[in-house]
Amino acid sequence: MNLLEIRNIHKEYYKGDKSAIIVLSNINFSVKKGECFIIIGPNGSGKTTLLKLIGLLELPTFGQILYNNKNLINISRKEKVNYRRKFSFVRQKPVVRNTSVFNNIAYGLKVRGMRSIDYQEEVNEIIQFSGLKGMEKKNARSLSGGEMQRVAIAMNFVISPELYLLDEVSANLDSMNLKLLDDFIMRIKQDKEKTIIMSTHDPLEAIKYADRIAVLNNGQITQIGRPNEIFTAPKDEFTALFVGYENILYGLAELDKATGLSQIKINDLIITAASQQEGEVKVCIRPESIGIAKEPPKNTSYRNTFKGFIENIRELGNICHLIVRCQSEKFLITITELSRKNLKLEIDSEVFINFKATDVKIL
Amino acid sequence: MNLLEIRNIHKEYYKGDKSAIIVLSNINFSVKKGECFIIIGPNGSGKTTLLKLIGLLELPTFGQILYNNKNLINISRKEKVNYRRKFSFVRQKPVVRNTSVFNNIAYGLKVRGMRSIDYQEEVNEIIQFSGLKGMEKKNARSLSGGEMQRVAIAMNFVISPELYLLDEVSANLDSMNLKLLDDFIMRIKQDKEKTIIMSTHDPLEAIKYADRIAVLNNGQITQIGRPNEIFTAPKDEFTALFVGYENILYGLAELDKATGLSQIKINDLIITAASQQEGEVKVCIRPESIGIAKEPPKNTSYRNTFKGFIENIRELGNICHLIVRCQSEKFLITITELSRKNLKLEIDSEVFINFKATDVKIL
Amino acid sequence: DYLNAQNPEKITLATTTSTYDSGLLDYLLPKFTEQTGIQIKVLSVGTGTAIQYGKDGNVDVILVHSRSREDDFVNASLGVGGVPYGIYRACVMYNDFIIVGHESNPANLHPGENIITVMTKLRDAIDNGNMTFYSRGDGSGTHSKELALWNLIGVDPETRWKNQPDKYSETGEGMGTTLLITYEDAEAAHEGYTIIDRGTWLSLFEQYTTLKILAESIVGENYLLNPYGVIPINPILYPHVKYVSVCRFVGFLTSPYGQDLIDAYRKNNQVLFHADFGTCDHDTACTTTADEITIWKPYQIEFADLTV
Amino acid sequence: MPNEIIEGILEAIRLIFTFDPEVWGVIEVSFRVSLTSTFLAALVALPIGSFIGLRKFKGKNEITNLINTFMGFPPVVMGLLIYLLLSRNGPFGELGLLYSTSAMIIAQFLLAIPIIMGTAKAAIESVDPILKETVLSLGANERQLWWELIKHSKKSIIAGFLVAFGQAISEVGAVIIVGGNIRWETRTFTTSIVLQTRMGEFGMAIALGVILISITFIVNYGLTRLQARVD
Amino acid sequence: MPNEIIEGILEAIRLIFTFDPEVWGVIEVSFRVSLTSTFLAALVALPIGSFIGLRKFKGKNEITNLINTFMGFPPVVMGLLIYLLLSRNGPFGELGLLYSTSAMIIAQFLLAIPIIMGTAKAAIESVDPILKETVLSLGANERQLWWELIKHSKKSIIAGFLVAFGQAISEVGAVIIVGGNIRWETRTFTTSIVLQTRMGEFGMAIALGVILISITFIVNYGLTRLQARVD
Ligand SMILES: Nc1ncnc2c1ncn2[C@@H]1O[C@H](COP(=O)(O)OP(=O)(O)OP(=O)(O)O)[C@@H](O)[C@H]1O
Ligand SMILES: Nc1ncnc2c1ncn2[C@@H]1O[C@H](COP(=O)(O)OP(=O)(O)OP(=O)(O)O)[C@@H](O)[C@H]1O
Ligand SMILES: [Mg+2]
Ligand SMILES: [Mg+2]
Repeated sequence: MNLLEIRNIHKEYYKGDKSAIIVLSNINFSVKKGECFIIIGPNGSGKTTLLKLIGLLELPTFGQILYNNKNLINISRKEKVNYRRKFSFVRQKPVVRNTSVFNNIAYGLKVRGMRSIDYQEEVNEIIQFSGLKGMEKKNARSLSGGEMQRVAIAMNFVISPELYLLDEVSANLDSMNLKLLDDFIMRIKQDKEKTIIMSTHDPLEAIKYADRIAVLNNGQITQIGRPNEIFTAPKDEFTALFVGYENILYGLAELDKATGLSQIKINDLIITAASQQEGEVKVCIRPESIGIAKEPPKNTSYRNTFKGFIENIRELGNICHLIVRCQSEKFLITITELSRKNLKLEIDSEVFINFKATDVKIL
Repeated sequence: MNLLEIRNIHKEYYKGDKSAIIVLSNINFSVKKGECFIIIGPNGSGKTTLLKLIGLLELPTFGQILYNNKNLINISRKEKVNYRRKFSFVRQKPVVRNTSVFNNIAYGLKVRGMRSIDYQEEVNEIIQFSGLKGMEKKNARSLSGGEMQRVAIAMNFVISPELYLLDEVSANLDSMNLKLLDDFIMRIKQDKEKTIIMSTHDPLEAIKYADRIAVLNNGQITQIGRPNEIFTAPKDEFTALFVGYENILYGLAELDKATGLSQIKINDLIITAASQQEGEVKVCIRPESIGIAKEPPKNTSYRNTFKGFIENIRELGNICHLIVRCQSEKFLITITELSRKNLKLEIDSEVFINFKATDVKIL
Repeated sequence: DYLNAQNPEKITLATTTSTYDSGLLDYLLPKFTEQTGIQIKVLSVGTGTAIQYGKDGNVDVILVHSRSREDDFVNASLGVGGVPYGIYRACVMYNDFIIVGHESNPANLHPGENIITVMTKLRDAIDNGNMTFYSRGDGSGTHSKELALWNLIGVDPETRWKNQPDKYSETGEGMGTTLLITYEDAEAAHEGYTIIDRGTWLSLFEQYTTLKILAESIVGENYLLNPYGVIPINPILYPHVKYVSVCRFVGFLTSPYGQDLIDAYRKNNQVLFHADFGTCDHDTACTTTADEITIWKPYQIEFADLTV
Repeated sequence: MPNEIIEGILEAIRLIFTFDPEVWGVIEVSFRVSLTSTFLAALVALPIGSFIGLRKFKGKNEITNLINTFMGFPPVVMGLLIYLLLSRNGPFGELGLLYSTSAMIIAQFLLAIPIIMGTAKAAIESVDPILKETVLSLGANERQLWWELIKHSKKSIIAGFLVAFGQAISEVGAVIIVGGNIRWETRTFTTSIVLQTRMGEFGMAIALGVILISITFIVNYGLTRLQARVD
Repeated sequence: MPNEIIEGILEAIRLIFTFDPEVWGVIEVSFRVSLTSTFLAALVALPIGSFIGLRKFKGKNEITNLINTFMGFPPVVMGLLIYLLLSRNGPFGELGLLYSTSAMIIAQFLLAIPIIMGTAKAAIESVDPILKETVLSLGANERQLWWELIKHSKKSIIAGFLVAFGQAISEVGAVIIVGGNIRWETRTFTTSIVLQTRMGEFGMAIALGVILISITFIVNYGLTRLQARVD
């Protein structure tokens, strides 16, 4: 069943001279419970606006937003508050209230009527978890950009809403804090009762978390689909250019205790990866780092070597894209035109593809 | 000669209970005219604070800031304004004035006493250049996060200051706008009269632009040096973990018209890259994507194959780092322990390293 | 807080500023309270307001000086549905009006001149632009008196000097302020005149060194006299009025004791008011003297043993 | 004539330190009336004014305009209206409130309302809309949002309160009509000053003014300290 | 007795539409005096108040306190002080300004200053410090920064201006002492109302109040429109 359904949403803003700017038009999609739905799109495409509409912070010019089949447009103020309390909204540029970090984080619980003694523990836990320990008493306004972003995240995560609306949450975070955010998001994703709608302009982030991706451009959705559909088969040139290209495979990882490497079973293929992970995984291999040889390589560090056939060739100036089928899976590979000529690669040529275990990213 | 000299800067903030938080301590460095100096460090390390001090927006608790040998601490308000006018400061979370995009961008020129007719053209040009055409008349407050970031950049670049202070400017920007920012920064870097001090928590951005990098951690500078010094020889574990590892090489690129590929001469080595670039370049090859073989590969798509010797091996669990010397250059390569054992790699083993032209990043 | 002993009865008196500001009431009332235990709250306002307050039933008794309006106040046909606002009036005291001006005396007034001469000289000096006359212009007893004096020589200042404040200036203020304005006299180079009741003059004149009395009542002329009357509010109209207490107060004022107190009151060593209950012979319109004595006699008895 | 000013200041000191009962009574009445009325007005006007600032609705401009107009409501007229209502033959005559501090409180209460309302509204409106959105998205209901914004703009709101209090304590037109300037009962600083001025006692008037200002200073000092504390 | 109120409203309409010259004169004096004094006060107080809000310096708390206190400066006392200064034997007696609209403007000007100053200060202080930094880093000097912040907080500043104007137009204690309520010259709405009240002409007093409020409404309406335009 769909948790959220967006039907024919339009949003216009009015300039000083009363002329309209169409920010969103004809937006239709639905999100299932437990899904992680990611909206990607360039700057100004309308991501923030769309999230604000869902978060009931603005009204659409027209269209419907259904949550559990109830239309949220035109409900009373009181009902709106009730729905907002099922959601959380982490802003792109978070602002914090002029009070301590602790009080900021506790605020969501406080407004829900929880008493101080009841939320004390919970809030302290999330402070610990977000690495904000020791800053609880600091005024949140005096924090650094990244710290404030963490407070904003903690603030919204502590209320454990049904639906998380996350607007480019990773901006301002350094690599360690990205890891933290990752932990947070992964925690939520595991809980099948929780739903995430997230915006980003970073295609890699989208691949990493998305169950489904919607591509927003210029206020319109140009494509919706699973990450591999979008990244390996972009429908139009804009999407292709914007998302870049990635090989995305879904498989089951098993840890090989002896070597400390993961073996990922993807239909008929088994890929070796240097990360230590188990269970269902999403695997990403960059098209630039897959090598092609006419003969099976010997005595090399390439843990992954598969035989395949060239299914398709796309020429793009000095480089070209090859689609190579290795048993059940297709790989996109970028090589230089020069290599292609030297190797005399044509459609249906038999080739060996090589990539290193360290170059396999498990998301 | 040093344009800017930071001497023994300390900065403390006071909490509500009057206890001090030391945000920066014992900061010493100097920046030459024309240099691009980058401060990297995790969230909360003090980057923004340091830039604010240089931008004369806050006062250090003690220490000196010398600009052209003049100490900027304790100068009169009027002189401060004069110095601030030589600087620009793009904030991490930009705010804009409550007026049109055009007026926001023109503001810096206006306060410097330029008349409207004189700056009209200049401002329009930068609006064009920053892709803000058509939005000039919009209130800047109504822009999307990325658009606002662009306005903030344009706002500061139009005044063409001597010293650019850029605080995590790339946050919020999508790939296309990153390209735009890149154009901007490259333009400035070409002008040897202009100096940049920039903060980032993204190590790749630092490699890309930096002439020199300072690593800030916990309010202290732990290392200052050229990007390759820092990325290939981090002084402490913190820096190593934070920056990750990269192969950074400096060379001279030549475009091969026939193949459309660049040939980059790095001392005795010639590397082929898929990008079309000429002149002095910085080249970056990810340690994960360099393959190792015992024999020279034949009939493969690897455009770059060099013979070398293993100089050093560092074991790190299931993966290990190899330092391979190929003539004048050293390469850092990550492979799995398994590969190393299979290939029987030891110090001084002769190996062939392979990487694709598409995998060579020219920065 | 001497008044708040054992929750005594309180009555409210509305009076004109001249009786209050001169200090007379602060002198008289404690003596009344001492004798009867009745406290009096004083509202010191203009005659117009005092009368209005009485009509609205917001006070229990009024002490004012505007005879014609006082007569209207006790006139049944001008009351509410044939019921007058006040039933009985009593003459209490009087003082007189004087005309004061700067020493330069551009109107050239001389002592002993009769009122017609004085007013005519003033009129001519005003017309010639030699002086400014300051009128209170506030419908007060003093103002009515002034208009009546102009009327004696057939002048209506309202039309004659309309919108000419440099000639005829209406201050719209109380007596003290009008005197002050006359003294400051910004309009004409310190050549202002005004009419004032002697009580106010005597309590203020020391400060106004350049002002002096240029005309006053001469023997045989009643025009400048200023009688004060007291009227209890009609309890039929306003049942909350503490009529008995009020009557005791009127009895006090009109009793020989009260009358002696008034005559004995001095400010700056000057007599301010002259008691005239039962001897009100200076105004031919005062036809009530005999009635007053019959009505108030009984209430005066309780003060009979007292002496100043 | 400024020797009257010096005289007044000396007299002020004398009056305060000899604990002149009449002066202390006047102080008591003035502050009781002004503080009570301003606090009561704040109780009513702060919620309403900030609520108007919070919401968008039809006719908001007109209401804003009305509030602004009533900020300049002449106290004498207010005094008169209250007089007419409380007068014995008026609709609330039975209550017998005229010429009491209650009547004065009512008049000043009504005068303070538009001032506190207008400044609260303007203060709430100048809060960053992003803060508003953030608080809403954290699940605040309207009342909680409202409280947040109040806290956020307390500086301007306190400024409005101080203006209203200042206006009340220094107002004379209304209190003299409905209070009647009755000695020992409804006499305030201002009505007392008016009386002294009328009687030509400028020195005494100035003395009362000096005392009033000094006490106001102390009250404000307390409020400012409080403001700094809550910051 | 609220029939006096109805009577007053009818009388107000009659007076306005018969173009009663005296009433028009009163309107003219009232607005000339109040607008002039408030504008002049704004000219002085806005720069100073906002400047105090802008900078941090020693003794700022004390100054804040002083401003707050002077917000409640009793107009009667102000009137008295101005009277003493302008009176014949006062230091500025030679100027002959007493009982003129100039004297009234001076008194109201001084009364309006702390109000405008205090609200401007509070408004500037509640601007987001990040905006301040941004403007500074773009090279604004102090004057330019100041102007930016003024523009930013114009809502609250205009609210302060309206409070001051409202206070001025409805004030009576000071203008009556220094202006003297002289017919055809210095008589304003409020002094006129006081006079009518004293004469017991409550209907007329109410009529004048109604006219004053109506005109104030129109003036505010204009200002609000202006404010919307500059927004
Ligand atoms: N006004 C202030 N009062 C108190 N502490 C402050 C203040 N400003 C900054 N700090 C603290 O100083 C430290 C450094 O902050 P700064 O903003 O310089 O970090 P940063 O390196 O820019 O981090 P980020 O990458 O998150 O932007 C942080 O811990 C922050 O909480
Ligand atoms: N209040 C507003 N008034 C007018 N235009 C607006 C308003 N809010 C947003 N816009 C415009 O709507 C468009 C979409 O804005 P939005 O913030 O949704 O973009 P975004 O996809 O989130 O971009 P970014 O990646 O830069 O954050 C932008 O062009 C923006 O200028
Ligand atoms: Mg956005
Ligand atoms: Mg920062």
